[in-house]
Amino acid sequence: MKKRLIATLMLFAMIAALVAACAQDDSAANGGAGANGGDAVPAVDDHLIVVARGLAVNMHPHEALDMNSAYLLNLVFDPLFRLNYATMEIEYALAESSEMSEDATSLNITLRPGVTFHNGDPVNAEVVRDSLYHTMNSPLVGFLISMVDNIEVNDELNLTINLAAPFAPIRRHLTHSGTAIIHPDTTNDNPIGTGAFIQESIVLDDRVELVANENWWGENAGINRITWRAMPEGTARLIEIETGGAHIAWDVNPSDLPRIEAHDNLNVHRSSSIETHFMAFQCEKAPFNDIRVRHAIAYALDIPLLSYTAYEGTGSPADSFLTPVVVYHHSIAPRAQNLDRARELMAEAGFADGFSTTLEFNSENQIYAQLAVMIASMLREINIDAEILQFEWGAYLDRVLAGEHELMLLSWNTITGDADYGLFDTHHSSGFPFGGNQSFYSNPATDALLEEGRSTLDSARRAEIYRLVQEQAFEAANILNIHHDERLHAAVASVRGFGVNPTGIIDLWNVFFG
Amino acid sequence: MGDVTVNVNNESKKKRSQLHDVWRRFRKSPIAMTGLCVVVFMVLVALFADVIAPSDGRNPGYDIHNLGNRFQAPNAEHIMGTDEFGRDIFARVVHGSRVSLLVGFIVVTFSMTLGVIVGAIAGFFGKVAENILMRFIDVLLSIPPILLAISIAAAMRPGMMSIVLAVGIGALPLYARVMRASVLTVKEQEFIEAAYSIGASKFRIIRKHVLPNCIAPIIVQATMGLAYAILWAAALSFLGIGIQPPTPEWGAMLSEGRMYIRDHWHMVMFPGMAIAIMIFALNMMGDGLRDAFDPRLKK
Amino acid sequence: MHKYILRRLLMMVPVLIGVTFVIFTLTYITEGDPARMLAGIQAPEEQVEQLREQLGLNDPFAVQYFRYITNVARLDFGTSFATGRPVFDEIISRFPTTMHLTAMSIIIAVLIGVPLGILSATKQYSVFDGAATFVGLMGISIPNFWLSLMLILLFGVQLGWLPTSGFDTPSQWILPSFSIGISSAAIIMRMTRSSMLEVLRQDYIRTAKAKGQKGSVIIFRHALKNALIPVITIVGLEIGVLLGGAILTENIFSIAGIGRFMVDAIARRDYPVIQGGVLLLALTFSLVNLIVDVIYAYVDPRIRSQYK
Amino acid sequence: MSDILLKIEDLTVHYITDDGTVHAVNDLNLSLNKGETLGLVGETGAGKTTTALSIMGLVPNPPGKVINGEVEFEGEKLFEKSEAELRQVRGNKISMIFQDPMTSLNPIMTVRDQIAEVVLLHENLTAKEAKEKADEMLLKVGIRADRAKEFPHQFSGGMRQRVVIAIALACNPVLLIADEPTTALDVTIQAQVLELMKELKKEFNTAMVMITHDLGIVAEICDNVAIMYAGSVVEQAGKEELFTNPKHPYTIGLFNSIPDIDSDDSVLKPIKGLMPDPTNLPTGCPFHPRCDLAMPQCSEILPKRTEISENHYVKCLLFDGGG
Repeated sequence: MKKRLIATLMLFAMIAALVAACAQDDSAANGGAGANGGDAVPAVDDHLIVVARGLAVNMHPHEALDMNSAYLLNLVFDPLFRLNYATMEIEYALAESSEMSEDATSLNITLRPGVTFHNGDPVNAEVVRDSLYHTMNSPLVGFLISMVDNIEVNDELNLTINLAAPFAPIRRHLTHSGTAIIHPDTTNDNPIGTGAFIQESIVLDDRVELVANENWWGENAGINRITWRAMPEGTARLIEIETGGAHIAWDVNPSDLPRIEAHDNLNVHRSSSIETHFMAFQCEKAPFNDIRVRHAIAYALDIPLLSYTAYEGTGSPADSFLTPVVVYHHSIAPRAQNLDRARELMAEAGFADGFSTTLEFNSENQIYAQLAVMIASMLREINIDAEILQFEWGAYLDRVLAGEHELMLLSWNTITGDADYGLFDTHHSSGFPFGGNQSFYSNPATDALLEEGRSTLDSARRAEIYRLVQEQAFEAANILNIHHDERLHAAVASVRGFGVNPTGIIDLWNVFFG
Repeated sequence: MGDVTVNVNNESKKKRSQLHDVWRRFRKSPIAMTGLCVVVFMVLVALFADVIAPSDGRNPGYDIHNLGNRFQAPNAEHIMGTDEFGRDIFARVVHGSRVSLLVGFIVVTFSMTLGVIVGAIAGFFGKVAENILMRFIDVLLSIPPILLAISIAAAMRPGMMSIVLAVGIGALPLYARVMRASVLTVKEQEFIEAAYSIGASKFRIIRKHVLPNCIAPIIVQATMGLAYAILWAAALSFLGIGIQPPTPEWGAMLSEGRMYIRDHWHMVMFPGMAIAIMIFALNMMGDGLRDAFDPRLKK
Repeated sequence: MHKYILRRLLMMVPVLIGVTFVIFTLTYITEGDPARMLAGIQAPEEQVEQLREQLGLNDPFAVQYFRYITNVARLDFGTSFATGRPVFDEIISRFPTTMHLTAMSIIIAVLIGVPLGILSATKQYSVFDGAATFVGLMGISIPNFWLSLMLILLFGVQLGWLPTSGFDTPSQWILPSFSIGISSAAIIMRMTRSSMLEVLRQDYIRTAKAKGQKGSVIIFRHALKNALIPVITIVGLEIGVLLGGAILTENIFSIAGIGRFMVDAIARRDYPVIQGGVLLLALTFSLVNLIVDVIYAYVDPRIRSQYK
Repeated sequence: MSDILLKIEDLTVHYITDDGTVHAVNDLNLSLNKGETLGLVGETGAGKTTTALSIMGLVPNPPGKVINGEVEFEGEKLFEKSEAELRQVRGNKISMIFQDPMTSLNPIMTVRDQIAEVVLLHENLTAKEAKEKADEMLLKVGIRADRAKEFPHQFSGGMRQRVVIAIALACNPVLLIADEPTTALDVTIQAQVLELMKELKKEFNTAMVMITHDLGIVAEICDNVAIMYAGSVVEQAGKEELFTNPKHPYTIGLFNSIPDIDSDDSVLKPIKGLMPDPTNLPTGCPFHPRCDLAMPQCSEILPKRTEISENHYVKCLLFDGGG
């Protein structure tokens, strides 16, 4: 009898606890689960809710290099130039006009008049100069404009950037958020830019609230407020817009595409990307210093199959180190899988019985784990035993820069959209051990072409140069290009004007509800 | 994982027949016997993994790709379905038992050996040694084990060794504490005094009298510790810092399947169940062992 | 008692110094150069070197460690490599979320574990007891990261009842709290049961019966209070376990707490954050243990008298 | 109205365990008059404590089970009472002192509260009055009132047993069952506690069942004696009668195994063999394997209780002639 009493009491306590937990749930602002099936969250007062991988690591544009930061910095800060999301051509941002000297050693810039920072301070040539110097002195982003020698202020709105050596794609480098113009008082906690949105508040690791900048020089299509929430899991982000917790899911998993497409109220927004995933050989190490081994491995891999399987049919098999949207991209079809040819080459190189090696990548990239498993399986066909090793990014960088790797997976973002940024650091012999040439590739002919390419303004000549470089790289097979990425975002149907930049950036001021 | 009942009642007096008694009591508990049977079954599966899921000549049994056959739901041919490469999940779960058990055994051996030594020294010699050692154990205990494990794993080349150290160091305090507590209890008992009185040396006393009398709680702890080790190894692999692919590890399989959880639930269901069943069985066995060693609790 | 608490607080100092030493050593020997990670793969070496100098990474181990310890002694935990914010601010702003999650979980664990444990002990050998024992064992055997996934799959995806990420609103509390609270509930239940059984066998329970006392009063007044003493220890230990468990859970449920931050910090080699975070968690853990011991003494007069 | 306070008839109690059925008490018969003290004597495992618990209705169930028999107290059959009615008896009319004072007190309640608890249960008093009564009882057992707020661990074993006695006597019971109350105490303390019990028994005019294995204690405070062996009373008589004229071979054996200072005979004559395993009692008279006078039929026939002289009962085939 007493036991029943106890049991009743306990049950009551548990129910009470649960009820307490569920009470006043509905008063909550966001995140409540809506009905299953995904009624879109209504747009209240043009308030856009975005779920993305994360928040900016640092809201000081000169102290961050990660993509999460780049997305948000693009909304709060303006650089001098921007890339058009559709054409990848250069557009003017804070600069109103510009002129490059014929020898490609100096750039005259005229600033857009009447622009003010979020706190009302005016933007003038002096502020821009100081901001660019600040970039140059930043250990993080300084490399972007390390070719700048000095900057002269001509008058209130005019300045001249003098380069130490001819550098044709300088304007493209000035599109990077690392070169965005800052107010001198800018800090991580208090970002003062000129951008379309103003950071209102932040809950670390959780959300940022942005409000539209009424005095922005550009055109805001109709977003008053943005809530940018961090949600590291792709699946979770998708569930969030399905259940009505947000309007845009920034980056969704390729495997979720069919689900989004089948959903009445959700749209997929796809765009080409500037990112290429590749496998590199450590070409200074035996046996990969033998071109026959590299070719054998190239023939052993089925690149289209790798690309298709790992990326679920999104993007495309890589036909160059540069993606098709990058200027001066030149398409060369990958070698078709040919195991007989591969075994022949292995035998010629003296490895008929194969060898053991390692295949390394950064553990944070789950898709690389899939690529690696498939590559290892394909290599077994020519008796190569590749041990898969995943490293955390930090450890991985250490190994790769020290040249301790043998086979490695990595990707490259040609963030300026110009072949120079894509090919120079990765294929010039000055690019190793530090600088991006992780295959330790060295070819004097390529070096000469790359040097000529960045100092030439003539685009026909540049196209020729970069075609040759891409052909030489294909022949050397120091890098096996696997996949050109595709940007995948999902949004509820009422979100219009959604244009994705190949760099991954979305200019959210173009978005409106319709 | 947390509940460790230290118990060294009068184990000392009658030893031989006691093992028999323990087994008799153990055998009587249906829960303990179920646990033992499942564990034995898992060990057999691990031993005969290559027979159950054989290699195709070039590829090991757990890594036979069939890209035309991806994401199959469980069916007659693939009773647990297939994964993103069309590999048979059953084969991977079977081979995974080998990895989990191996990791578990090495971790337990490693942390038990160290823990027993630390605990014995602390318990038996007391004073300065105890203070230093137990403060060190306190230090380890006050760092969340998962953070400790991640930090250790980050410091090393990934693989078996890093898992063993990462999990093993986290588990060390459990053994040290149990050992110290038992040594302290045993030390107080009269037969130790008797041994001193007939002039036995300290090390002889530790070896001949103290250690044998601490075996029961350590065995129980080791059984539970095996479960602990397998769980943590899986957790680390789940975070992507454990055993490297394509070697099948249950935690890693979970982590891979996580991306496809909405459409292909079988990819997370079966490896997860394998972990749960394995740990469940070990815990049942551990419970049974504890009750068998300490009948007082049962009666 | 005050003296005892003071002594315990003092004893924490060497332990915490030990913690900083262990973590400092680990981060020091870990591969991965924070400066290089911040600067990226293509940054020239001179630039990275400049960054290293700026972050103080070029000093010898002893110098770095000593500098860290003296700064901590002045309550200066340094600034994050990645965000440039003071580590103290970074951690304190995320700590309440983690504590909230931990508190919710432990409340759930106690609310489920203790009553079930008592019931199961008072009905020893009944079907209920058997079932509770079985379920309890299962509770401690299911990996909570798997349980999380399954709960998400069931309640978030299939049924659509509960949100699967975040931790702002009560409905968001449920899944994460349960998924880590369940195993603690099972452990607490097992402990309560065995402790209760032990107490119910005690002679003083027979004395109470011989007085003519009612069964329910005996269970609550005589047995429960005695039985809960070891349960308090387990609850204290479980708070530590849950704090650790929150690290995985925060990652799975996208909760902006200290656990997720720490995992990111380890991945980024943000040394000051790693050290500060571990230090804070260790401090919390030690304080919880101290509180448990104080409660212990409060409940058990035998122990109280030892502390005088 | 008869003087009989307690009468136990044919009581049989078994413990049913995994290892077999323990025949703890078998066909036990016993009676006790008001105000009288009965010594219940036997070796460890003879079933004395189980008998006491049966009277209290506190045989742990499971595994214990009363198979057969009757306990009559003040003319009422206890086994027919409900649990609630039994609670009215326990601690009130019948109370019990347990063997080990170190464990019979709740470690986390003050001794005052533990005494007050029983007072509150059975007497119509306020909490305050109950506490006063508790202090009064403490004084009676020789503990200063200012220690009432202390906890059991602050007392020595002898003092704790005094507290237990205070609890037992707090409601002025008609019957006090003392289960080896002094076994766990030092010899000097034993004497003090026994003296105290004797005094209080006189003061409260309580009947008492003194369970012991110590014939010395019996000689000191008992009026009647019952000798138990393997779960049943083999001989019951007045103290004088039993000490001078023991009949049952087991009783005789017990007396022979006590050293006698007056005798020159330095060799003790212990009873040969051991108590039988209660899960597996011998057939017939359970004592026959150890009995010097065993006859062939002893292993077959269970002897009946026989009154061989007034108030002297024996359970042995040697005296079972008239049966």
